[in-house]
Amino acid sequence: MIPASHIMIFSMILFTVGMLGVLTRRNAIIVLMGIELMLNSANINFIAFSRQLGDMAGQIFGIFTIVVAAGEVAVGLAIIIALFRNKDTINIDEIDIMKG
Amino acid sequence: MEASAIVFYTLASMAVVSAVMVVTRRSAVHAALFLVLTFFCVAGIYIVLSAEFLAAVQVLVYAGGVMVLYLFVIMLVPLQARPLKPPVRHVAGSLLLAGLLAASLISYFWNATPSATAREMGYPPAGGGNIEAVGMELYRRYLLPFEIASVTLLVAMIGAVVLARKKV
Amino acid sequence: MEFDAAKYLQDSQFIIAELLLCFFAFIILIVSAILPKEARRSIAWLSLFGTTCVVPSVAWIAWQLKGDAARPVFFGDVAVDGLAFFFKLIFLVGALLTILISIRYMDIERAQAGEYYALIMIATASMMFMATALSLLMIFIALETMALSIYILVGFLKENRKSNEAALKYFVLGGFSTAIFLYGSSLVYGATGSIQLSEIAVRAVPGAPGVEIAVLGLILITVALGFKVAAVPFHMYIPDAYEGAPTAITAFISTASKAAAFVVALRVLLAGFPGLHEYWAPLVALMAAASMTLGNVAAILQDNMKRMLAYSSIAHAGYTLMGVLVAGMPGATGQFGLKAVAVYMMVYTFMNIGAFAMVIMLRRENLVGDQVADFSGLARRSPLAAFAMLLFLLSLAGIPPLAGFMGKWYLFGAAIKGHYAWLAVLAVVNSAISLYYYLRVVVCMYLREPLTDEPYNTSPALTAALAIAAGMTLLIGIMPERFLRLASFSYTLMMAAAPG
Amino acid sequence: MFQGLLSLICYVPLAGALLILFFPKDSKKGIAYFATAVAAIDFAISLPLFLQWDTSLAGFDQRTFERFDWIPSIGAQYVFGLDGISVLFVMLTTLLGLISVLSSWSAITERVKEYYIFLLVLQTGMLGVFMSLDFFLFYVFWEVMLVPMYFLIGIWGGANKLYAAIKFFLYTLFGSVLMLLGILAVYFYYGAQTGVYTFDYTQLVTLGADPEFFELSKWIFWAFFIGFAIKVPMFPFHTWLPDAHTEAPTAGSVILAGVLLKMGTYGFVRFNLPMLPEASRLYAPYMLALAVVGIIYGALVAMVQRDWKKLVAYSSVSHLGFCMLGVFALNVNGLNGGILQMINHGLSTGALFLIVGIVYERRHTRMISEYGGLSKQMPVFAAIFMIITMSSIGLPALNGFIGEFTILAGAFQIPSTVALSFMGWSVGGKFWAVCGVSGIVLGAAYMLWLYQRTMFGGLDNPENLKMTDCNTREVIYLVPLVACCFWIGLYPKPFFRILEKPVARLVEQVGGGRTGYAHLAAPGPAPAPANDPRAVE
Amino acid sequence: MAGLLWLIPVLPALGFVVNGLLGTRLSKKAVSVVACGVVLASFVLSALAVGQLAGMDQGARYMENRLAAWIPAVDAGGSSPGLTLDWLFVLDPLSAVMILIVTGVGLLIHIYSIGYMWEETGYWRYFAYLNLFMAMMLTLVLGGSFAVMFVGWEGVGLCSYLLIGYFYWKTDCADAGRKAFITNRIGDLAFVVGTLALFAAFGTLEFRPILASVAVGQGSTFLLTAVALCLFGGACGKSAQIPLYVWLPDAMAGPTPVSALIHAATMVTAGVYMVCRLSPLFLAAPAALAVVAIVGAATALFAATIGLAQNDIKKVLAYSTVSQLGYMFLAAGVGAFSAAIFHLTTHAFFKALLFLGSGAVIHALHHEQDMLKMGGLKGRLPVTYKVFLCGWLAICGIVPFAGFFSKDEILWRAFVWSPAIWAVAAVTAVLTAFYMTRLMGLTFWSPSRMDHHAEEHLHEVGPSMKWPLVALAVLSVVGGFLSVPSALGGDLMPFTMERWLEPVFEPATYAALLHGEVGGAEAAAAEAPQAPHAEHGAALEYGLMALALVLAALTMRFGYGFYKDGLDRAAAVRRRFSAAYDLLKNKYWVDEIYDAAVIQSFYRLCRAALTFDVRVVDGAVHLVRNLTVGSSYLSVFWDTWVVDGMVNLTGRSIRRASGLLRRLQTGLTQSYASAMVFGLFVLICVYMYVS
Repeated sequence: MIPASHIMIFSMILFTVGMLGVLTRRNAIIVLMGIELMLNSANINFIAFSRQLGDMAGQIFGIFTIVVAAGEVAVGLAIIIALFRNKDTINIDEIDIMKG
Repeated sequence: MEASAIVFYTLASMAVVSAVMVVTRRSAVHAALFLVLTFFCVAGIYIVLSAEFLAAVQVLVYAGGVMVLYLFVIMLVPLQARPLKPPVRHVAGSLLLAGLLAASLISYFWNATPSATAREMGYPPAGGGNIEAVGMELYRRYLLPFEIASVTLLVAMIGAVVLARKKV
Repeated sequence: MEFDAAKYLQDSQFIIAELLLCFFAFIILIVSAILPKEARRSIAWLSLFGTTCVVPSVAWIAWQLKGDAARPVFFGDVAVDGLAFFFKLIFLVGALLTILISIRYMDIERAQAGEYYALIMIATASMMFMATALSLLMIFIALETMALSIYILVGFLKENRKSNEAALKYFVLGGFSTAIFLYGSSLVYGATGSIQLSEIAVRAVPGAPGVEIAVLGLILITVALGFKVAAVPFHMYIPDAYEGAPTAITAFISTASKAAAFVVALRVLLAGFPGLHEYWAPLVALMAAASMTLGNVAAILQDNMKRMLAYSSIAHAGYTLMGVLVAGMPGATGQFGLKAVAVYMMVYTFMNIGAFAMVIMLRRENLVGDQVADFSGLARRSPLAAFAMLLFLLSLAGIPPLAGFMGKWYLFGAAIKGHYAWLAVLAVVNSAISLYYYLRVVVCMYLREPLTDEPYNTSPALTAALAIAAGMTLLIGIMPERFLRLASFSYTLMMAAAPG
Repeated sequence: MFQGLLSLICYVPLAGALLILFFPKDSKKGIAYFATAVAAIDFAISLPLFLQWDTSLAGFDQRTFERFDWIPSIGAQYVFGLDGISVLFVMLTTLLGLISVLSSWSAITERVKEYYIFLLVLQTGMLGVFMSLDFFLFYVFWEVMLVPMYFLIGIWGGANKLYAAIKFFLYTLFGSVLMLLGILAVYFYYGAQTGVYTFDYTQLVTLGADPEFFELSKWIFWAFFIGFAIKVPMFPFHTWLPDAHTEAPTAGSVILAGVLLKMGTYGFVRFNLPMLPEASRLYAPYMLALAVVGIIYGALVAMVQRDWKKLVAYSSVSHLGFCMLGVFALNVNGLNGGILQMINHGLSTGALFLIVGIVYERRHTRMISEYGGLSKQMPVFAAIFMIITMSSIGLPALNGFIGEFTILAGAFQIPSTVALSFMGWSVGGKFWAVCGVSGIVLGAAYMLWLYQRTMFGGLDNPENLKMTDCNTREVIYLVPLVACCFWIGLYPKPFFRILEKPVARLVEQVGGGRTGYAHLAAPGPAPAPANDPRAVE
Repeated sequence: MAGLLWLIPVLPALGFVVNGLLGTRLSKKAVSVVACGVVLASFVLSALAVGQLAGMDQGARYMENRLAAWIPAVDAGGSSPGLTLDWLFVLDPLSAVMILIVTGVGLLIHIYSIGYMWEETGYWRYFAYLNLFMAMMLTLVLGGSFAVMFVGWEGVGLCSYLLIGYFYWKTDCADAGRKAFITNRIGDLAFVVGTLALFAAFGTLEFRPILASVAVGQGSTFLLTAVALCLFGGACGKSAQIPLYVWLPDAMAGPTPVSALIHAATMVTAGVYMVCRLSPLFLAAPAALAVVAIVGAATALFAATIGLAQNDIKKVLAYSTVSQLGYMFLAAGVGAFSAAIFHLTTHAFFKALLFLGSGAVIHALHHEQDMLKMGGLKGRLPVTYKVFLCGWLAICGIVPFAGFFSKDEILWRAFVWSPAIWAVAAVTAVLTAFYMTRLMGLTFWSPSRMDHHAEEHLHEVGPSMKWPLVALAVLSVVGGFLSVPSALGGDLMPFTMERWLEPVFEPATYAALLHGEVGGAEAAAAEAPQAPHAEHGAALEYGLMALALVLAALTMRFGYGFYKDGLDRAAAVRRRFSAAYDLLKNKYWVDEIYDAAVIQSFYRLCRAALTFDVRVVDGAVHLVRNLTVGSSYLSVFWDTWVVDGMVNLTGRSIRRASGLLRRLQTGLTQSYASAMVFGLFVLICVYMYVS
C-alpha cells in the first residue's frame, strides 16, 4: 500500500507547483489554472485521508471543492473577460493602476 | 510493490510533470491541455484511492466543463498578440519562496508523529459501492451544504452573466 | 446516521433568515428580468423590503434562545447560539445600510441592476451561514458563496477599470487564500479525522497523535482567515479592492464581510482549536500588532479617502484581533474578549458604513469625489453632513462618548485583562497615530474652502442611512447599555457542541 | 439641597450650545449675548456651591452626590460629586467660562455660531471632568473636551493654527489613551480582587490601602503620569503648550491655561495620590525633579521669547511646575499651596491672556517688539496689567504669593530622604525648595521685562498711537479676576477652610504625617479615615 | 492703642486707593491734601502709639495687634503644623523708632513733593505710589512676622519700581526700575529661603517665638548661620550692599523726592532694620555677623571711593547712601545694633535733607544734574545753600551735628571689635568728607558754569519745598542728641536711643518669653548669647573721637580750598591719575562686569534653553512624528525590498525600489500573493520557534 506521507508529499508538490504558477505567470488565465492545481492538491489530501480514516467526509468535501472550483473558474473567467474588454490585456503585470 | 502503488506513483509523477508544464508553457492553450492531463492523472489517483465517484466528477466537471470554459476564453482573448514572458528573476524569487515553503512543510511532515502520516491506507468506507455511499451521505447528512452549494453555483452563474455580458 | 426529514424541517426554522434572504434574492432576479430598465430602481426598494423582513426572523431566533441554551442543528453543522444571532444582526444592519446607500449611487454609476441587490442578499445569507457554521465544510462552502458574490459585486462596474482591476486582484488572491484554507482543512481533517469543529476540538490538543499536522493545518487556515479579516501581511489586496470597488460595496465588505470573517475566526479558533491556544495565540498576536501598526502608518500618506479607510480598516482588524486573541482564553477573560469582538464589530459597522456613505455623498455625476481633498469646505456647505462625518471619524479614532470608544474600550480592556499589556500599549499608541489621518479629513471639512459648488449627491435613502449610522454612533457611545446587553448574547458560544 | 445641581451646572452650557444651533447664522450679536447669558447663568447657579460649602467635610459632599447606573454591563456609573478640592475647580471653570465668552464678543467675527457652540461644549466637558467620580465618566469628559478645543484652535487660531491644533490633539490624546490603559488596569485589578467590576472612584480609591496593589500600581502610576503630565504640562512634555496657547484665540488660551492645564494637576491630586500612595511616594523625587526643572526651564525659555503669548505660555510651564512641586511635597502645606496655586494660575494667567487678547484685537500682532509705551495710551489697561503681573510674580498681598509661599513652605518640609541618587551623589530634601524659590526671581525677570517692553518706553510705533484704552466690557471681565487676585492675596481663609479637611485626608491617604513621609518612620497601612456620617466614603 | 496699630499702614493705603482710583478726577490740590493728610494722620497715630509705648516699663514695651488670620491654621490630623500666618502688627521700641522716621520724614517729603512735582504729568499717580510706599514701609516695620514683613518688603520694592519708572517713557528710567526690582528679587530669593528654613525648623514665622527659641539655644549653629546668611542676602538686596548694590545708583533716575524718601531715608534701611530686628539670631551665628561687618565695611569703603569721581549730583549722594548703609551694617556686624539704628536715624535726616536740597538745586536748574554745569549757587540759592550746609556738616561728622554722634559711636565700637575694621571706617569717613566737600564746592562755591538759559530761569524754592528743608536741617543739627554716647555724658541725658532700644537687642528679653517652658528666666538668660557691650576705655574713645573729627575737618578744609576757585586743580590731578580716575568714574566697571559675566551668560542660558526646547524637546516629538510618517515610506520599502525583492532579488528591484519609494504598494497582484506566502512562511517559523 501507499504510505499516507507519500500522498501528502505528492499533494504538497502539486500545491507548490500551483502556487508557483500563481506567483510567476503573467497570463491571468494561467494564474487561474495555478489556483485550480492548488485546489486539486487539497482534494487529493481529502480523498487520501478519507480512505485512510475510513470516513466519507473527506470525499464529500472533495465534491464540494470541485463544485466551488467550477464556480470560481466561471466567475474568474468572467472577470478576466470584463477586464479584457476594458483594458485589452490580461497580463496581470499591467493591471496596476491602483497602487501606493 | 502492489499494482495500485505502481499505478499511483506513475500517475503522481505524470501529474507533477504535467502540472509543471502547466505553469511553464508559454502558450495558454498548451497550458490548458496539460492541465487536463493533470486532472486526468488526479482522477486516476482518486480511483486508486477508491473514490470512484469523485474520479468521475473530476473528469466530468474539470475535463468536461471547466476545460471547455478555459478554452473558450482563451480563444476569445487573443493571447498571442503580446508575448507574455515571465521574467527570469521573478521566477527565481518565486521558486525560492515556494522552495522555502515546501522545505518548511516537508520538514514538518518529517518531524510530525508517524502515526498521522505514515499510516497505511485503510479500507474504503463500508456499505455498498462508493457511489451509493457518497449519495447517501451527500443527500442526507450533507443535505444543507449541498443546498448551499446550489446557491454557490447560482452566484457563479449570475456572476458569469453579469460580468461577461456587454451592457448592464 | 439516520436521516429524519421531520427533524430536518424542524431545524430549518433556525435558518429561516438565510432562506428568506435567498428567497427574496430569487424573486429579485426574476423581477429584474421582467421589469423594464427604467423601473429597476424599484428593485432596490424591494430588496430593502426583503432584507427588512428578515430582521424579525432573526429576532425570533433570539426569542427562541431565551428559554433554551444554545444548540446545534443540522447534524451539528449549524449553531443556534447567541454569537450567531448577534452577528446575523450585524450582517443585516450592514446589508440594509449598504442597500440604502447604493440606490442613488448605482444610478450615478449607471449600473443599476437587480443582480446587484440579489448578490448583496445572497452574500448576507452566506455570511449568516458562516456565522452559524460548525464544520469546516459548512465554513468552506458558505465562505466561498460569500466570496464569489463579493468578487462579482466588486467588479460590478464593468466599464470602470478600477472596478475590473479590483475584482481581478481580489479574485486571484481570494482564490489563492481559498486554496490555502482548503489545504489547511485537509491537513486538519487528516490529523483529527473529522471536519466537525467539536470533534476537532477534542482531538487537536497538545500531545495528541498527529497534532503537529493539525497545527500546520491550523496555521494555513489562520492565513486564510487572516486574508479575510485583512490582517498584515495578508492585507495587500485590501487597499486596491476597496478603492476599486463600488463605494457601497466597499462599505459592505469592510463591515459585514469583515464581521463574517471574524465570526468564522472565532468559531474556528475557539470552537475548533481551543486546546491549541498556546500555538495560535502568538501568531494572532503578531498579526494583530503588525496590522494595527502597518495599517495606521500606511494610512497617513493616503490622499484617496477610500484607500485611507482601507488602511484604517486594516488597523481596525488589528485591534479586533486582540479581542480574538483574548477570546481564546478560559473563563471570564475569554468571554470578555468575545464580547469585545462582538461589540467592536457592531460599532465598526455603523461608523465605517457612515464614513463610506459620506464618500458616496461626494460622488457626483462628473466628480469621483473619493479624494480627501473633496471633503474641503463640507462644514460650510453642509454642516450636518460634516458633523456626521466628524462623528464617524472621531468614533473611528476612539474618542468618547462615541461608539468607537466603547469598542476600543472593550478591546483594550480585553488586552489588559488577558495580560497582553504590550499589545495594549501598542494599540493605544496606534490609536493616537490614527487620529492624525482622521484629523486630516476634519481639517478639510472645517478649515478649507470648498473646491466646487456642485451640489452633493443626496437622496432620502442616503440621508436615512447617514442618519441611522450617525445616530447609532452617538447612541451606542452615550447609552451603550442596551447594545452591550445585546452583545452579551455572544457569550453563549457553543464551545464544543456535540453533533445532535 | 444641591440635588441635581451638578448636572444642571454641567449641562446648562451644552443645552445652550444646542439652542444656539437654532439661531440664524447672521445674528452674530444675538448669539454672543445668548452665549454670555448661558455662561452667566451657569456661573450664577454654581455660586451656591461655594457660598454654602460645608468646610467640615473631608470627603465628598453627599448633598451634591448624583449616582445613576449608566452602563451596568461594565460597572460604569454616572456619578457626580464634589469635595472641597473639586468645588474650587468647578467655580474656576464657571467663572473663566463666563469671562472667556465675554472676551469673545468682538474678537470673533467669523463663524460666530460654531464658535460659541464649541466654547460652551468645551465648558460642559471641563465641568464634567471635575465633577465626575466615576473613572469611565471622567475619561469620557476628559476626551470630550479635546474636540471643541481642537476646533477652537484650528478654526479661529493664528497663523500656524493647524499645526498647533493637531499637535495639541495628538499629544494630549497620546497621553490620555495611556491613562486609559491605567484605568483599565485598576478596574480589572479591583474587579479581580473583589469580584465587583466598577469604575466608582470612591470604591477604587480604597485600593490605596491594599499592600498587594503596590507592584501593579507602579506601572499604573506611570500610565497616569503620562496622561496627566502631558496635560499639566510637565517638562519634557510641554512643547504642545506654547504652540497651542499661542495659536488659540484669546478665549481658547484663557480656557486652556485657566482650566485645561488644571485637569492634569487635578488628576494627580485626585487619582495618583490617594489611589497609588506608595507609588506616589516612591516616585516623588522624580516628580519633584521634573517640577523643579519645569519651574526654572519654563522661566528661562520665557525670558527670551519675542512673542507675547508664547512668553505667557512658557510662564505657565513654570507656574505649573510650582503646583507640581507642592503636590508632590505630599504634605499639608504643599498640597494646600499646590491646589490654591492652580486656582491662582487660572486667574492670573487667564487674565494675562485676556490682556494679550485686548491688544491683539487692536493691533493683530503678538510680537512684543511691535509694542512699547502703551501705558500712555492705555492707562487703565496698564494698571490692570501691572496688578496681574505682580500677581503672577508672587507679590505678597496678591494671590500668587499665597500659593507660592505655601508651596515653598511645604517644599521645605520635604525630608532629606526624598532624593534622587546618581553615582553616589544624592540630591533632594531642601534642594527642591531652594530651586523652586529661584523661580520667583526668574518670574520677576521675564514678567517685568515683558511689562517694560510693552508698556514703558516711548510710543515709537505710530500704529500704537491708534490704540484705545480698555472699553467697559473689557474692564468688566478683567475686574473680577483682579478682585479675586486681591481676595486670595489678602484673605485666602475661605479657600484654605474649604481645602483644609480634604487635604488633610489626602495627606493621610498618601502616607500621612507631618512630612508626608510617615512611612519612613513607621511603615504600615494608613489609618482608616474618621467616620463622618455626611461624607461619602 | 494697640488695637489701632493696623491703621498706621492702612491710612496711607487708603490714600493710595483714593488717589489711585479717583486721581484723574481730583484736582491737584485735592490730591495733595489726601496724600499728605493720610500721612499726617499716620504720623500722629504713630506718635500717640509711641507715646503710649514710652509710658510702659522699660522691659515690657511691647504692643501687638493681631488683626486677622491670613493663612489660617489648617487641621492636618493634629500631627502637622500647617503654614499659619496672621496679620500681626507689633510695636516695640525698634519699630517705634522706625515708624517715627518713616512717617515723619515721609510727611516732610510728601509736602516737599507738592512743590517739586506740581508741573509733572500724572501728579496723582505720583502721590498714589508714594502713599502706597508709605503703607508698605509701615507694614514692613510694624510686621510681627516674616510674612507680614515680607508683604512690606516686597511692597516697597514694587513702589520703588513704580517710582523709579515714574517717567516710564524714558528707557533708562524703566530699565533702572526693572534692575532695582530684579536685583531686589535676587536678595529676596535668599530671604525667602532663610525664612522658610526657619519655618521648617521652628514651625512658625513670627519673630518672637523664633527669636525666643534661638535665644534659648535651639537650632543648630549651622542652621542659624545658614539662615542668617540667607537673610543677610535679602538685606544686601534691599539695602544695596556688595554685591547687590548696583541698582541703587541707577535708581536715581526717579524723581528726587523719591530718592530722598525711598533710596536714602527709609526703604534702603529696611535691611539694616531687619538685621537688627533679628539680632538674637545673628548673635547666635557669630560667623554670619562677622560677614555682615565685613561686607558692610567693604561696601562703605568701596562706595565712598566711587563717590569721589561722580559728577551727577544725585549719583554722588547715591554712592554716599550705599556707603553709609555699609556703615550701618558694619555697626550691626560688630554687635552695635543700637548704634546702627541711631546712624540709620541721623542718616535719614541728613541724607533726606541732602537729597531734597539737591532736588531744589535740580529744580532750580531745570533738571540739570551734572555738577560740572553748576557752580556759584551759594549766592543765588541762599536757603538751599544754608540747609545744604547743615547736611554737609552732619554727614561729615562735625560736632555737634547729627552725624558726629552716630558715626563716632560706630567707629568706637568697630575699633573695639577690630582695629582693621576701624581703619576702613575711618578712611571711609575721610573720603566721605572729601566727596561731600567736592559736591559743595562744585555746586555752590566754585564759579558758575551754568549756561545762559539755565541762569536766567534760576529760582529759589517755593514754600512747600522750603519748609520741609528747614525742618530736616533742624533735625540734622539736633538729631545727634537723641543718643549722646555715655562717654560724652549720655548717661545724664533724659533719653538716649541706646537705652530705649536696649531691651530689643537683648536676647534675654526673648529668652524670658519661654521661661515657663524652659525653666527660669535666669537660666534662659545664662544660656542666651550675650549682646556684646563695649568696655569703656574712656581715653581711647576720646582720642579716636578727636582723631576722626580732626581728619574730617582737615579734609573739608582741603576740599574747600581745592574746589572753591574752579575745576583747574581738580583737572590737573585728574590728568595725573587718569587711570585711577577712570576706574572710579566708571564705578570699577562693575555694571559692565555684571553685564558680561552674569546677565549675558544668563541670556545665553535662556537662549540655549529655548534652542533646547525647539530642537531637542520638541524635536523629539517631531522625530517621533517623522519616524511614523517615515516608516510609512518605509513600508514601501518593506514591500518593494522585502516582498518584491524576494521576487525580483536583484539590482532591478533596487533601482525600482528607489523609484517606488513613495509608493506603499506595487499594485501587482503577484507581489501581494508573494507577501501572503511570505507571511505564511513567517507564521510557520514563529510556530516552530514557539514550540
